[in-house]
Amino acid sequence: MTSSARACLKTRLLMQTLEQIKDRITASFPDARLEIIANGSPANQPSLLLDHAHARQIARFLRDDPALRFDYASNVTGVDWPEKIVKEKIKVKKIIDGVEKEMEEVSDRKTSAFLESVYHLYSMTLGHGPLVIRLRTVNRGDDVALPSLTPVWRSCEFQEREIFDLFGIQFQGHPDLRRILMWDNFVDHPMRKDYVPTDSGEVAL
Amino acid sequence: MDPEPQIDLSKQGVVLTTVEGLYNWGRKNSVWPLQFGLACCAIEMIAASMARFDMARFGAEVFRPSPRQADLMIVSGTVTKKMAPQVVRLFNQMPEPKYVIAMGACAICGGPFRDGYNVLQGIDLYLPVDVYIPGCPPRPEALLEGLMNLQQKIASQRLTGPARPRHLRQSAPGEFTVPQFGSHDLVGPRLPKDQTPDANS
Amino acid sequence: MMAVSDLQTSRAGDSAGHDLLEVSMGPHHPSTHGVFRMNVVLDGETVVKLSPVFGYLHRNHEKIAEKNSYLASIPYTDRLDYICSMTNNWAYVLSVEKLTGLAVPERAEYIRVIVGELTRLFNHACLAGFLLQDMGALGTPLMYAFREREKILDLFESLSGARMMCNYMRFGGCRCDLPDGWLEQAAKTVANFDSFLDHFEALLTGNEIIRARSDGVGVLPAALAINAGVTGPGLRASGVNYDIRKVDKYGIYSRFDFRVPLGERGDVFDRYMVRILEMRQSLKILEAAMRDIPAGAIIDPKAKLRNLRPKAGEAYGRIEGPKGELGFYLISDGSATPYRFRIRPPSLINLTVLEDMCLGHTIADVVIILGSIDIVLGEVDR
Amino acid sequence: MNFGPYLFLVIFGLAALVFALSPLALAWLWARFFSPRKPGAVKNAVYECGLNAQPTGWVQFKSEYYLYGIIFLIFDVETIFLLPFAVAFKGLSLGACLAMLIFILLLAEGLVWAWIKGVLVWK
Repeated sequence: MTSSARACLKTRLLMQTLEQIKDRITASFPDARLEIIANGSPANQPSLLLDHAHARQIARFLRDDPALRFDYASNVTGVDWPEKIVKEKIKVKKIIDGVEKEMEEVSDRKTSAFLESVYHLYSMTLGHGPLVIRLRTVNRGDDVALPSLTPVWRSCEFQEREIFDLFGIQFQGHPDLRRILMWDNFVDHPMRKDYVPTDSGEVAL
Repeated sequence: MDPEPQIDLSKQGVVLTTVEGLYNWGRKNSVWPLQFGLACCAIEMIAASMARFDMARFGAEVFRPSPRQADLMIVSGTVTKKMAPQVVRLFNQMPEPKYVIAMGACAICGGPFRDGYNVLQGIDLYLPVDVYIPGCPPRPEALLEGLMNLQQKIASQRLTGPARPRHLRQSAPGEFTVPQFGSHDLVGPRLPKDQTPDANS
Repeated sequence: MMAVSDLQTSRAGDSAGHDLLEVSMGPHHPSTHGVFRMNVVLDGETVVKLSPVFGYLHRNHEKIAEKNSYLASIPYTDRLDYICSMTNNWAYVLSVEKLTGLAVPERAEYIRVIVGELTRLFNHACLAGFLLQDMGALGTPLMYAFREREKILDLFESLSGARMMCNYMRFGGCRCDLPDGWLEQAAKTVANFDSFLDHFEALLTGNEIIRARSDGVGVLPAALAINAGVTGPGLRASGVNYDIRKVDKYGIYSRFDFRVPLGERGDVFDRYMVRILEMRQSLKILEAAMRDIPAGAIIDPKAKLRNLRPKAGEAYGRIEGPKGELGFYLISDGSATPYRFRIRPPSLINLTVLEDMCLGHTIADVVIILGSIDIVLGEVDR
Repeated sequence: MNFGPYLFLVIFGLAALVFALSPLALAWLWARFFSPRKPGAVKNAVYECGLNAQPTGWVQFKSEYYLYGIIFLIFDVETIFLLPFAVAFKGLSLGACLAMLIFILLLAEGLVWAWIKGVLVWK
């Protein structure tokens, strides 16, 4: 029973509670659209996708609810999901000569392109975590706004500024949204997958 | 001056030297580096100045925080594009004669972070470098050896004649252009390739 | 006191009969522990506004890691917090093991605890040395701290081949076994580290200049510390009992009994004292770990290193690094290179509260408060 | 030709002058022949941690600093006067001691007044 197995056990306790947490949230925010996103790796850290309208109230609820007390936003990450053509086998039910059979069909599907910010929440008072919540923008082009969670957890201040600097997500309600790493009149967002660095005129070795 | 009589005489306590020899001997044994650490190589530079590797044996343990009192800039660590204007401005604000040691792979050519979008691929794009010390980070002994190379270079500099160093030639530029921040990358002329720090040494 | 928000630039309104001076403790400054910059607005000598500026050492770890294989990123983690390379390796390797579900043999776990705690020892010793250098004790404490650091670096060099950039841990264990005689040498170093600590404390802790300069300076209340995500000794100095070795019980830390020192006031002296006490607890862990380290394999034989292709998914692994919670968030899409490689930098997030701690203090205290937070720019700017 | 007791003073003065000025003259000659002057805009700019210095130096300072400095100067000068008094202390008459006492007390009273006025605290 080595470390990673034990870690999975501990997070598994949270696993069941993720449904409970989701139900708890929908209990107090009935019209919030929540979605549990599975996580393929054995790390057993599924995440909860929030919608923009209720994001900040749900975040404040997660922090202040006595049973949850997620008072520590440990890590805020920006992720760029550009458009991809995905070849998928879809199980299609077809009626073939009277018998309903499941057929596998390969079709390529364009995934929707969006930018995402992922929050890993822990509770210092109750000691459990991580609860992973995700916020997704509408698209990667003109509408890249997300509600900022810095008013709820101040630890997101610099990390959200870094996501704005490197990915270009506009965090609404952030007290001081400026570039943090690149110089001020830099215009690109270098961590996006489709960023082409300027060729520095240097002969490649 | 052929060295044999010099050595015999110095055995009897008589020192024969030239003005140039005296001038360079004084300068090479009191090289004051600028307190200027960028990244991991700076920790190795501090370790070199501590008790175990003891840079004081070479007279170079006095790290001057202000560029006005320093003669050597050890560029120890990755020079990013956001830091490059400051590095060049600091070098310009140092009084002549001044030297640059590019310590570590990052200062030489960008090192492991060469294809980073914010990393300058070597400080010799903007500054004339006198000694390159490879390594990531170079061991303190390697830094000391680089310092000895610099001392040999200082000792061999001539005061007069066409081969005298940059700071003694009125024609050589006294200042290096500071790069500016563009909207995509650094803008501004770079050091012309043919301008090696010192034509002769 | 003037409200900070209605402050303009340097020629601000001189309501108190004099101007405010805006000075930048810029990228090149002896007290900023590297290329970190603070724009400080001063009312006479008192700090009225302080805004940190980052990015002067942004070396794009995360962009380069997206082009590297999982194995090739290990040497890059050495250069994140370039003082504690072993604990950076451990954090990255732990999160890859979470991503792939790899198990780690017993001996490797013990070796990881030993080198991790050795790293914590000389990181805290160097921090005390640099903090005293900021207070004006030029050289002496730093010389002591670096002398001890050199002894531990010799151990790391004989173990991994390199002094600072060890590149020692692999997914599922460690790269090579302990050379013979290494454990005895390490036990000797740990044994006289205790007497070094007594000398160090005799020189520093009771010194009234240090008490005068650090008592009640840069107080960080516990609630603000939690909300601002401060972790590590800075958080425990404010009295919050949160040590990831106890919370997550990663590795085999649950087998060692060590106490977590807590401060009361959360000022500069508490942050210094918590680190000294943590060093003593690390010595206890080291003695226990070196006593009952088992023999056996040091790497999981079926751990694929070169062409590691974890299943599509994500994992966030974290450890209690000397500077705070160091975490790696990896998203893999099944290919040999990570889709997203995120590093949770404890130094950067601990700096969120730098302005709150410095308001109202003089500029000489700003230097000490920054020194007590213990930042390394390689990790702040990544 | 007897120049009386002051000749050695003149020689001593001249030697001191030469001793002081000769390195300066040497340095000036060296600079003129060997190392040419190359002033530059960036080289002569104000050093501000590597950044472009905005000229904010001319700022009205707090007046308390000025008063603090003046008070220090007064007591610094006072110690100069006390020096001969302390050296010749044994051979002095009562009147001289009284006069010196008045001098010291006057200054002490000034310090007490400044202390009460709160000039020494500038927080």
